[in-house]
Amino acid sequence: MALDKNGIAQRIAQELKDGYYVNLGIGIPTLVANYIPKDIAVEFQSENGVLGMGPFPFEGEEDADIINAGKQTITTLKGASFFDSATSFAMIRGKHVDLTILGAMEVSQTGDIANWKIPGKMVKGMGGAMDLVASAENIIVAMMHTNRSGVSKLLKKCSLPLTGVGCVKKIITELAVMDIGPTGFILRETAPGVSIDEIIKATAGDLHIAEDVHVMSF
Amino acid sequence: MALDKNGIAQRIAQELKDGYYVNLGIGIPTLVANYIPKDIAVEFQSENGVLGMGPFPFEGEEDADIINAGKQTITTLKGASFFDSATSFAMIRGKHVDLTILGAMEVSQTGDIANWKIPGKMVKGMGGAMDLVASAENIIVAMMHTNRSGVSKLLKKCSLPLTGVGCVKKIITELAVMDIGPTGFILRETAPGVSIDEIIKATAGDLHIAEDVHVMSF
Amino acid sequence: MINKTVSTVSEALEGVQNGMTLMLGGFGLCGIPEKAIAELVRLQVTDLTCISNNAGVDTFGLGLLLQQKQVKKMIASYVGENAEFERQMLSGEMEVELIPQGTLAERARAAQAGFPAFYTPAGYGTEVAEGKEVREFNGKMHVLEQAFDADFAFIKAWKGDEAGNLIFKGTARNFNPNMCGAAKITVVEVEELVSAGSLDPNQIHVPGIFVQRIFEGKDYEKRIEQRTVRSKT
Amino acid sequence: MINKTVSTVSEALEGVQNGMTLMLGGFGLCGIPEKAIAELVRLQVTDLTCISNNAGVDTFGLGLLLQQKQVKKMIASYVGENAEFERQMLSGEMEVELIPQGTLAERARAAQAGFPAFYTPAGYGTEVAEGKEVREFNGKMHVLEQAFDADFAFIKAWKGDEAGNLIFKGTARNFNPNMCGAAKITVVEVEELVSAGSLDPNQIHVPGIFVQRIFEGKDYEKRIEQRTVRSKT
Repeated sequence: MALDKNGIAQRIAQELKDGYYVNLGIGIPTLVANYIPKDIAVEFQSENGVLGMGPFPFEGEEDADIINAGKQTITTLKGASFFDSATSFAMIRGKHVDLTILGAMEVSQTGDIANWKIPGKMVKGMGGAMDLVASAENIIVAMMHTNRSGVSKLLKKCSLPLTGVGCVKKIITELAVMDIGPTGFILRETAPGVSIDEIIKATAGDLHIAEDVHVMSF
Repeated sequence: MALDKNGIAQRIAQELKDGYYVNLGIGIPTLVANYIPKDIAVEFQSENGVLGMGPFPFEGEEDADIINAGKQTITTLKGASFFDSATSFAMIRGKHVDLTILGAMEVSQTGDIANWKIPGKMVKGMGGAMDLVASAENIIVAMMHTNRSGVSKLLKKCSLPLTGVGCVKKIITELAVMDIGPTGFILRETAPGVSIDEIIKATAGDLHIAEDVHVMSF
Repeated sequence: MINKTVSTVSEALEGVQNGMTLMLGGFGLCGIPEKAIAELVRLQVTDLTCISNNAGVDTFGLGLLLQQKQVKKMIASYVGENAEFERQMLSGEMEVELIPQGTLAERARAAQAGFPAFYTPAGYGTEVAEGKEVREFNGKMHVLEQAFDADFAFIKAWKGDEAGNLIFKGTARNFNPNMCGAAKITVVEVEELVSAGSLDPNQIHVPGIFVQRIFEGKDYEKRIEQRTVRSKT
Repeated sequence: MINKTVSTVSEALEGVQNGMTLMLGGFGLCGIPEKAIAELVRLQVTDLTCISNNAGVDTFGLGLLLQQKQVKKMIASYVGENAEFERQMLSGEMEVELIPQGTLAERARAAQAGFPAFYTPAGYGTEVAEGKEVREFNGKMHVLEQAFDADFAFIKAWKGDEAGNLIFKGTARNFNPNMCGAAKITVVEVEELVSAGSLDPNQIHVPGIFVQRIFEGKDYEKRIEQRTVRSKT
């Protein structure tokens, strides 16, 4: 059975390593914070200017001056710091942030990503996404394998305006874990109860099956 | 009679305007701080990272962590701030510092300045001088008109390696106040008791006499 | 000490004219110059180009200027929270230039620090790089971006002193420090204006040299865009 | 919280090898990493390229490395206080690259912030611009300067916490914050190491993300180069 959003987040959390500074995008990526392995230390950076983000505040303790990049009220943990936007993107562009997890509308098999604009529709803007994808060494896309109409979001080539070129390293969807290989997507893991055929059908780009493909473990 | 170093500093101090942020170089420029007109507010910036410099500390109150760009122990005044070197040069390069006063080995009649290197001799380095002269809108050179051998330091063209090109606006020496004009130095003021002829003789570059040339007043 | 205080918001905004380019600090509704925006609405200046990370919401922040159709062009990184914005953009009434958030911050900082241009990897291979010089450094492609050139910067700080020294609070800092000194005139509003000498010189976020005018605002609304909380039980 | 503390200076300098490029904070003898320099002397590593605004004096600061002939190349803006330096430079034993002070600061900041290159007016028309691209922006000539590429950055802060967050004191700040995160490994020594949570998150000069290792040094000498005082009478 395909994973739900929390399942995707839970699988992504396995990618966190001790000592990682992590930037979480809006949507599924935000949920990753709920599944940090107990035995590792990670810190969350939000590009609006905070490192060491904690959980949401208790009711009545919210502070309009302390928010994340999703404009949500947050708290900070011990060792946190606040800083200006230029410093925040110095962390990102300077590769001090170890892992970026973000959503996407489309990913191509060469690692291109499109997640900011649908021509003819309202454009919300790229926010920090273009800086994040152009800079991070380690980018994981968290998204549904297909859109609501069942059309694959894993393509040979993106059809939407790009956010970044050749930057995605790994994609984790409700169906699968895939890497970007030299000639297409590489299927590494399948969601419990999801067949390889199902994943092939849902993937419009070239998909290679890794020799050691296996079922995700939680 | 030619001015002494304090006299030069005193005349330069007349160039200060209310609200000016000023960077003072080492040597004669440092003395300018002693002659600030009483009715104006100026703040001194030192490029090692302090704005709002005050006088030297009282004996026993010196702090190794609070120095100026000449590595001298200093104090700070009310409203002072400390900052990093990149921010310090943002103030300079971004033209937030209103006036730079510095010494020179040579100045050319097109406003070139040489003050950091004598080939074949020990080179101390340019420090912040190249940033200062390349950035400041308003640069006054404070120096002796001739070197110890009596050779003019006001030239058609600098012979020493340059610190900056076409940047000097005004030169104040023990003999005269001069501007840089389109075709040479322009003599504006003479030191008390110094003849125009004396200044002409001490100036190797082209020197025009301003119509309203007059004696410096103190 | 050079005193930067002005007593009223109208004094602080003296010289703002139709057609000017304004930078405004803030991220979402956090750390926005509420008083300056209210005064811009009152002044009814039009044809403004606004540089700001976001465009507020319909009833607060820059949205108030949009309601009055005072904005000719918006330069921002994310504008998703504003229906009137969407209408004006889709109808072509307002021009919109969307740029990466880090590029926005650095174009402000470049203006502040006197750098005309810099190379950044952000936006390479996308619409953002169209018409711009691209160049390889260390095997990676970069885009040449230019410093902003604005008439006024409107900044909101937490505390400030008479000399214009500023301290920000929490994430209300955001673009505010980078925009100080990035325009011809920088106007700062603070929640608390203190006398020179009351702030620790070691703990100033923005030295007063980057500020031309400072005033204290009263009764900040500081609206929260997404109130997210945990229950205590 | 990601803990960056190491217990000894030798642990902090693990991995330093002959031929490496090092950045060192400090202006004159103010804010220099005394403990790291002492350990570099003890380690007897050679053929070092040192990036630092100054080169110390004969008996303190980087001068100690020069005495041991450990430095192959010095990149600095001002080196006038050091006789051994002069001897090695004039004899050709040591290579010296002098660069403008603001360019030095910004090449560090560019490395920290992931900018490969930037245009600055400093040095145009001088030896400093020789062999470099020059370009006109807004009617003024600029020089293209590149980010530094160093193996280690040695930083001295006043206070730091376990997470690597730093606070500097007075003008001992100088290049230190700009060099944090500008090398592959940033090593910080502090006068006082405190537990995470004891520093105000609003008052951190350098967030811990830019720091790999932090340790507390004892008995700082903090030598004064030019003791200038007024008499109280």
